[in-house]
Amino acid sequence: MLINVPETVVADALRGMAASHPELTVDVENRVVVRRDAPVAGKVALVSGGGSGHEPLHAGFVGPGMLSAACPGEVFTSPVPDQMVRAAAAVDSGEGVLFVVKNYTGDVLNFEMAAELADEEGLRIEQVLVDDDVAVTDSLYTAGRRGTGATLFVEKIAGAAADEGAPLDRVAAIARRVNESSRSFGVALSSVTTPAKGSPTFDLPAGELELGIGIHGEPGRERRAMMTSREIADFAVNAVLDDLRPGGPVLALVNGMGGTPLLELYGFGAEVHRVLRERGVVVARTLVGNYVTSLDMAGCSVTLCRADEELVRLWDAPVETPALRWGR
Amino acid sequence: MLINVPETVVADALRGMAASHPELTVDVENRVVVRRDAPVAGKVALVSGGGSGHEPLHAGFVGPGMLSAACPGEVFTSPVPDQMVRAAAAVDSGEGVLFVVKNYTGDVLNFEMAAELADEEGLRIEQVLVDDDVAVTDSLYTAGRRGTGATLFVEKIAGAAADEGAPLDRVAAIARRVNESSRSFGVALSSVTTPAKGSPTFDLPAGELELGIGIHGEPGRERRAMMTSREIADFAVNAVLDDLRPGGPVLALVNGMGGTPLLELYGFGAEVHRVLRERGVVVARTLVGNYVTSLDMAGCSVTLCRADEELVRLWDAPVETPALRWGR
Amino acid sequence: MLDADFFHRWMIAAAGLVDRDAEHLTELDSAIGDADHGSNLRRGFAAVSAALAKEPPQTPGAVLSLAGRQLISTVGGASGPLYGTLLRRTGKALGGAPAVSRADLARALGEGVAAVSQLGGAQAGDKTMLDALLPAVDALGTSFAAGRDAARAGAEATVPLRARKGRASYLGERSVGHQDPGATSAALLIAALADTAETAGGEA
Amino acid sequence: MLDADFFHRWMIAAAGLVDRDAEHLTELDSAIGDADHGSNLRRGFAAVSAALAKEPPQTPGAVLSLAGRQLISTVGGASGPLYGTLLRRTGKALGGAPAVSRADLARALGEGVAAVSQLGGAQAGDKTMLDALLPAVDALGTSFAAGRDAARAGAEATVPLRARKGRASYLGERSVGHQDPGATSAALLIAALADTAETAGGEA
Ligand SMILES: Nc1ncnc2c1ncn2[C@@H]1O[C@H](COP(=O)(O)OP(=O)(O)O)[C@@H](O)[C@H]1O
Ligand SMILES: Nc1ncnc2c1ncn2[C@@H]1O[C@H](COP(=O)(O)OP(=O)(O)O)[C@@H](O)[C@H]1O
Ligand SMILES: [Mg+2]
Ligand SMILES: [Mg+2]
Ligand SMILES: [Mg+2]
Ligand SMILES: [Mg+2]
Repeated sequence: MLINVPETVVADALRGMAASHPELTVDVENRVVVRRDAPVAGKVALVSGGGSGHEPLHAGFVGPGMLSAACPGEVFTSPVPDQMVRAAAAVDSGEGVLFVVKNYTGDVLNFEMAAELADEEGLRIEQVLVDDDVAVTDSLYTAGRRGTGATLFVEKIAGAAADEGAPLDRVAAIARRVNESSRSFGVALSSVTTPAKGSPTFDLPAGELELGIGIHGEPGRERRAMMTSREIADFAVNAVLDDLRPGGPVLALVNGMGGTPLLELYGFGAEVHRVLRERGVVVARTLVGNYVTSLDMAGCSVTLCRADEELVRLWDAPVETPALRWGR
Repeated sequence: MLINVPETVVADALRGMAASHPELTVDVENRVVVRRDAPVAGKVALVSGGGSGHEPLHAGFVGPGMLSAACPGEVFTSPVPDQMVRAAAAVDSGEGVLFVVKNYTGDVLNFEMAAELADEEGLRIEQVLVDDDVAVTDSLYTAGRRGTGATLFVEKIAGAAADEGAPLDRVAAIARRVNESSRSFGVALSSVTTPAKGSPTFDLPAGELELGIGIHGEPGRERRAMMTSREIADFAVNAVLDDLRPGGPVLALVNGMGGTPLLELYGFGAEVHRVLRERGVVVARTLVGNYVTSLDMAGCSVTLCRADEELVRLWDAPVETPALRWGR
Repeated sequence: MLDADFFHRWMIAAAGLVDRDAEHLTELDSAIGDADHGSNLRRGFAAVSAALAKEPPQTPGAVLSLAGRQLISTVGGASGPLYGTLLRRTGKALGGAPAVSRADLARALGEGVAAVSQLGGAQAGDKTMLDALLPAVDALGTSFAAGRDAARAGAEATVPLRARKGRASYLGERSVGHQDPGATSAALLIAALADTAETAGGEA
Repeated sequence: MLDADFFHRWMIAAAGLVDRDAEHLTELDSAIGDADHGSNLRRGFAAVSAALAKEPPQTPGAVLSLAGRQLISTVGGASGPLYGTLLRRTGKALGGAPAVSRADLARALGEGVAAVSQLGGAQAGDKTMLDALLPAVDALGTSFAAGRDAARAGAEATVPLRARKGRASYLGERSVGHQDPGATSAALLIAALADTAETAGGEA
């Protein structure tokens, strides 16, 4: 691993972000990344955060048109409430703050505590829970569906709504709508190695893959003999479509888990488009790349979001962050 | 690997690019990626290309402000002359075409043949050779320094010059100046697995690294026991500085080889900045990310470019490609 | 009676056991979770030790409240808020008394455990830290040693269970056959309590 | 005398040997290069076979010229232009004759090899395909079999050399101790020639 010691990886990365992104204010000690011009008068602020190891999520999405601030936790460990409260205080312009929370027990509990504390400090807080992973059954017998690729859609689109000047309840409502309209499915072709453990979290022999994995190196729902890109696309896209049942066009995220070369990911993207075409689903916009990652894990995920005109317009709206930039 | 069969990886990836980038014209059969609005009247065109497996280089750099077209070869194999001639014909507006060629025997010979053929077809062609890798001694006893990270600087800055309307000789001169002002050094923490071979190109036990590697899975100049991020930055930056001897500010590329998580890469970026500070070198701009990669190889490279005001201005100029976007 | 110093030493002992077993906890967490439970708790209890050393609180309740706040501020993940709440609520239930009995502690810990169940929504048998904590609270009514044994037995009894809360629940059937990391660390916390009591000289 | 059909069969035989040994060539290339030489040549010679089948050229020179053009258009890398130039120049040197002698071929191949040296700037002893081709040209003056042996010996003799051209030169001293992939494939090309001559019935 390209590290000094496991204990400092997050702080080291934040120092690196500080050195290369003058457009961000990076508080290395307190682990908060804020867009430099925050608070932005008259605009609702968005704060997200989660365990590190998923870069560019979340800190790479801080900037005009997306997040106001991000709180990186330790690797694969949700941040602590102090970070979120500090971030909220730094970005609130008086219009209130939306917390974007991925549905993991740790994230949910820590953001919940933060929301209570921020409330006591007089901040207006709304929360949106992202839970898009169809590999997890959403039942009383689980912690509910995980939050994965849809986080990018939620942060981008709600960020655009905030940028347009929408009030807090409306930004929160759009964020929830994006989440409800999104589903994901992920596949691992290798395990993941965290700095703390230093060896793969699970054993995955070459020639096998894990279907239905999350982004924390948890094993998936099922192990199988290696499949082709074509077969994986069939499996993943069908899993998403069977749950999502879109009636119209979709936004598509063809996401790499970190260790899969972009060459392979684009090839996989072609297969994703093929399945969608076969199932009669029109793709309004596609994004291909490593956006919601799991350190060095090889693999990919597919996220689809039912997209009406408003969502497409907000998706196309300008964004200017380290990892996502377009529009003018 | 996330592939169908090794024989179709490049075509599959191009189909994926076609599906997700409506702003590009992708000729999958002939393997040419062209910006949709080419040829752009009154502007010099830039064509680059090389083996696949280095994505987003080069096709991810096609668009306004950078390349006019890219020719992807087989994995780690330079493209053939037919591709380059076709690309040049597609993008030439009458102002001439600059070939950006990385210094590898294969690339040099194929681009040379292409230049001759294009010349016969009446196109005006200039070539710039990128050779920035200080790990290779530039002597009669080698093929000369390899072209690696500096390719990004050359393509971005020469692309900006062309975008401003500079004539061919001037665009070529700037491209050469950028190359002469740039040096790189790379380190591998793992080997690389090509689709054709299916197993690692060289054996690199955990706990060892290769210093002075290129981007094709060739072993490096020297194998060592694993070093910390801090030690690697000391070694790589000093190797570059000792050869480059900048008298003023530099542009810095902290590049991931593909398999190293962005979290680690940013931490490495912090160490690169520390060494530069210690050596009294001012960094005008930094770019951190996986830009000139070697499939799934873990590792990193550092490229520095002596940057005068003109180069910084051209670096900051707007660019709008799949992998690099900024300005307005 | 157990005074502030006793509770202080309990926390130090817990930090010691967590530090000793951190790799093991992470190993358990890599089988059915995300391989961070050991480093999470090591970081948290190191912060607890440091905070207690800086300004030692004067009552049992204050010791546990401070420890709980430290865990919440430094651990993150699921275990941070849960263990933090456990200690804060237990401390709150102990009130301002300068010393408390084992029975007081068992009662207060019962409140703390109930708060964990309420916060995280888990029940006995869901394969979480509660499966060690719930039997421990009952057994602490008898003796510290009984509490330790019950907690360990509870942790071991999580092996055949299918997880219904936390990250391990994503695995469904594949979570069966592995011991829960949180239940295992909870057993360490109770073992540290019994160790402290034994060092203090017999049953307090 | 060797007619167009003989040259056609030579190319098919070369394609066969390259296909058979592709993994080996790639293995050699992974030690001191980038692990693509086998797949490069397999792709190229498959295209040569296909093109020759489509419209079989009528003279030895035309066969080699077409084969060379196919290699240039389909191989890429260093070996594409070099092998392409080798065959095109050899074909050009053979001119329009409907049949040629072994001596004619040896002379023409000598011109092709010289063109390779000029294009790539390599000399004997630089650990490249030239180290098999140069001795083969000389020995072909004697017999096809001698050519084959000389090419193979030349390829094997690259093992102790330090590479001075191509990708292997980046390795410096570390290139020593490995057989050059291009010299190895060049020996296959000459072996295919000798095989074709033998199948055609003795020395032509
Ligand atoms: N809802 C819950 N109620 C009680 N305990 C829980 C709950 N969810 C998780 N846990 C406990 O937390 C442990 C995992 O802690 P840790 O690994 O530190 O956090 P994370 O799962 O966020 O990585 C589990 O082994 C389990 O005992
Ligand atoms: N300048 C040169 N002159 C002659 N032969 C060369 C030269 N450079 C490389 N070669 C030959 O090409 C072979 C490598 O071919 P190949 O692997 O297909 O191309 P690449 O090196 O571009 O990957 C080497 O083993 C060597 O024999
Ligand atoms: Mg965790
Ligand atoms: Mg090659
Ligand atoms: Mg965990
Ligand atoms: Mg090669």
